[in-house]
Amino acid sequence: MKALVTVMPKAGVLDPQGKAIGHALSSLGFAGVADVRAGKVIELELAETDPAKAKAAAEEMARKLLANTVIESFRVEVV
Amino acid sequence: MKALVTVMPKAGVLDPQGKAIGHALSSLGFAGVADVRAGKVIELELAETDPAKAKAAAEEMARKLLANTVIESFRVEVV
Amino acid sequence: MNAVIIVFPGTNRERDMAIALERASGRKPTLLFHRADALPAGTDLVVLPGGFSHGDYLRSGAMAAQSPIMQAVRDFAAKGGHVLGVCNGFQILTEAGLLPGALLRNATLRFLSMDCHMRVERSGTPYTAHWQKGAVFRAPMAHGDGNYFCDDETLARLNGEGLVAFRYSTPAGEITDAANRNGARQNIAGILSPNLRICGLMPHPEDLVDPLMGGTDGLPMFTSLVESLATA
Amino acid sequence: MSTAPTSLDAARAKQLSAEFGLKADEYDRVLSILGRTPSLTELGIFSVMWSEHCSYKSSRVWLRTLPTKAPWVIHGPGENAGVIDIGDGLAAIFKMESHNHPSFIEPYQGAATGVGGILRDVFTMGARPIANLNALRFGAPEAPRMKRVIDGVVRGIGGYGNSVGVPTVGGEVNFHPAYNGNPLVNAMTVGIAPKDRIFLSAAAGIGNPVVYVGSKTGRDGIHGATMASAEFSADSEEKRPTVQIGDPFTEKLLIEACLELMATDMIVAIQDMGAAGLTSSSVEMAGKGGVGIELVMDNVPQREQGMTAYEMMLSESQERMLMILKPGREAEAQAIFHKWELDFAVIGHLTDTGHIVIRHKDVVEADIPLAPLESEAPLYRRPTAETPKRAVLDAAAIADPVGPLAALETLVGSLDLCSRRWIWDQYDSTVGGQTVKRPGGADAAVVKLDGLKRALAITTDCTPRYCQADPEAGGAQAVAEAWRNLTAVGATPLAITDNMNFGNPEKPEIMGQFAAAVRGMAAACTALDFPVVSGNVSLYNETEGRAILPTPAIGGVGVLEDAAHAVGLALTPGLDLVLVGAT
Ligand SMILES: Nc1ncnc2c1ncn2[C@@H]1O[C@H](COP(=O)(O)OP(=O)(O)O)[C@@H](O)[C@H]1O
Repeated sequence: MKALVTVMPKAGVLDPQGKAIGHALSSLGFAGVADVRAGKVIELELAETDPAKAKAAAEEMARKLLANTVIESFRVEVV
Repeated sequence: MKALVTVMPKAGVLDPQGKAIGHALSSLGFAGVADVRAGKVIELELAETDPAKAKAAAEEMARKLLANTVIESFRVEVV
Repeated sequence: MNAVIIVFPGTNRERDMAIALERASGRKPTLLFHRADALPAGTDLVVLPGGFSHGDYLRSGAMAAQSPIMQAVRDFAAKGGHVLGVCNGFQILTEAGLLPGALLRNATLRFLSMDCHMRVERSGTPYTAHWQKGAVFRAPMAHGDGNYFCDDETLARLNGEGLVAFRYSTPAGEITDAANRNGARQNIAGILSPNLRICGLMPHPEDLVDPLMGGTDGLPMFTSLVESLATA
Repeated sequence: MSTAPTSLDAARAKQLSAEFGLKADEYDRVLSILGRTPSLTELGIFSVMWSEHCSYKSSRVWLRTLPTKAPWVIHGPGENAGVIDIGDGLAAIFKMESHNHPSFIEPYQGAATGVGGILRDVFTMGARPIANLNALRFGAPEAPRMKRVIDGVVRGIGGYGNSVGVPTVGGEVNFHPAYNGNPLVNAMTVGIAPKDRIFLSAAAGIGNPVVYVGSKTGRDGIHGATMASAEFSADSEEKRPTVQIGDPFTEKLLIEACLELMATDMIVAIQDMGAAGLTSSSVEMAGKGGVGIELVMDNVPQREQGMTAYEMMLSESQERMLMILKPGREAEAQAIFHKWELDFAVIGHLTDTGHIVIRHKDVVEADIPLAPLESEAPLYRRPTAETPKRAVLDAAAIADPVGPLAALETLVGSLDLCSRRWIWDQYDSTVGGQTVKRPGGADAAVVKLDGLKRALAITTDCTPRYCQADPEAGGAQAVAEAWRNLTAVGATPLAITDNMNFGNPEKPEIMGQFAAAVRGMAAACTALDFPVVSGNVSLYNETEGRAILPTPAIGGVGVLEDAAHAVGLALTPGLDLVLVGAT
């Protein structure tokens, strides 16, 4: 099954990429964009077939490697 | 409302990041990870309150700026 | 001084570091591949050099921090060993939890390759003994993720305990926004561990140890190390 | 197992051959060489081997007229890169190569993979790369997409070079509307090797294993080489093949693994997989060695499911090399590549048949005699039309409406002369710890050789508007400027590489520019004893029928016996300014 790990900068952590994207969007003429945050998504194709176990495994991978919890938070979704 | 734009390397396009992450996961001892793809997610806080319009606007932003459609595909979700 | 330089896949400034260490100490350091699980007996200094370990894919330094050799480096540090991390090495030290904080993408979102100036904020450490506090020196920097970040509490502790080693400054030693090209918090270029034995910094003093390459501004760091470790 | 490949339907084959860029008479030659209608894989192999990019069919007759010899030249054109003796038992290995079309389609990846490709040309010969340079021509910054192209190309060059840890020490950049739809990205690499340990590409030893190393093969850039040989049209954005993505991390591992293997005596021959990947490397290695080669596609490391022999033979996936090993050494070699976490596979062996035979799933997909594939490759002496000479301007007769100060200000602020700091600030120019003169520091970059006093001076030069006005004088001028830039830092100029960027060679005026530029270059090289040891040709640089300016970019290399004698640009107070030469 597939696990999607979404990693975002924590609130309060500077997000230069999000800021630059917001800036670029407004100079392209897109109005009404209040805030932009840029993060990562990692799609894992797992052999595990039990959703709960797959989720637990992906969370473990996120904690150990995929996210740096000093600056990032993550969420895991199993599909 | 919030729009989530997920940008992934197109199928068939080499994904060096995903490859390296997969490698690192297996050397950390995580078994059963068949494939890894790494992409970006951009969270947009939009002033628009109509979901259909918000989605259309975010898609337009993705096409114009957020995704490089030569090598990336994207999907938009409104939450 | 027995220095060991760890080579990860993608490390690319190990030779620069070896040249600088040899110049200061007269001894060739040992290059150790990351798959090793122990440091050579008698190691005085471990250096994590610059480069793009594992391509810096995912996050700079994240995958290297999980390499087999890093457990040995942690044990070495826990016993009071000296560990220097430069550029990618600094990133690896933060990812491994040996130094606090993280290195974010440069605020300019561009790779920055240029000389910068740094003010020495703490002298009398194994890394800074040859400088006075407030001295300014020059070094090339070359990084995409050098924007030092830590939370307020950590920042207060670093400042309070005098663990900020270097700040980006003007050539005259003023701490300005313009001198802070990558956007680091409070111009922090390098920090120290509480026991002053672990040091991480973004710029490359090892690339400025020879008048031919434009100067010897970076040499005091290495002569400091040689003297401190010889008498240790 | 069947023995002959399955021919395509005759009508279908003829139509496909045109789509793959073969001219009708070229296709007839394919039929007569094979004595039957080709299979799809065979047609693919012929079309890429006979493309302009691989066969140099329009340019070869002219390139032959360039001087290529000097006592210090070890290998001139014909190898993966040129090799010269620089003293102290060392050789400098260098070449320049274009990645123009890919960089327009996807600027970051196009430029990045351009750097990756030229690095492989150099380390495949046994050299550790010590310097990169880049010669760039962009359109007007306000032209559509151009800002994105400029930004992407500069980031891509930096992104790749910085990561592999080879300093980018110099280059050049010009802007002109003629490049609006066809920017030029020329990358140069210089490497160093012991001069008695140079690795060549000619295969030898019947039965010896053919080994594939590096990244896996995907469906990247299939028919990229033929694309590089075809003119752009407005709809080419639709036709683009899957873009190649660069992986500098894998390249760095490949450099270290190859150099580690090269320190042993296991390699018979080695070549990188560049344009037309497995096809050009296997055909050229076997062809040069006068042997046959048999490849089994099932053994090729594959990134995607269900790839066909045709796709694998034409894939341009990056960061791959092909080599011939001494028999029985496979396990030892494999251990080195596995240490560096790279794929390693024996995919075939050399034969005495003189044919290239491709097998896949127990079927022969191609069987082509190598000798005629090379000897009957098309060679054109295309019609040329001279660029009309322009009247010489009488400078004294031209009024000065602005005054010298305003003119100077305008010049200094112009796109072609303003500071290039915004470019080189994104390139790591110091990694390696040997950069004596960085970008902006001198007329040529100076890079010292680790542990020695000796240093190399390196420059790239061309002034396309001179070449447009007078291609012969422009070609000579580019060589002379490279020579001057090397002497200006105190180096002895030794040799050049070139990158000939021109429009559609089927137009006599373009072929006339090419021929004249070569004449001018040859004259200057001869006069200065400054031979050409490697080079690259990029033709069909046109958009909707409009050609770029003729751009023969020159990469020059010289040697300084003592790096301490390198001279920079910075004026030192108290010294006199002396002007040398007539004004
Ligand atoms: N694309 C580039 N990459 C790196 N350095 C560059 C590039 N373009 C120009 N430079 C550097 O900028 C300086 C000035 O370039 P240029 O004006 O072409 O020099 P010159 O005309 O003196 O030969 C040189 O040091 C050159 O190497």
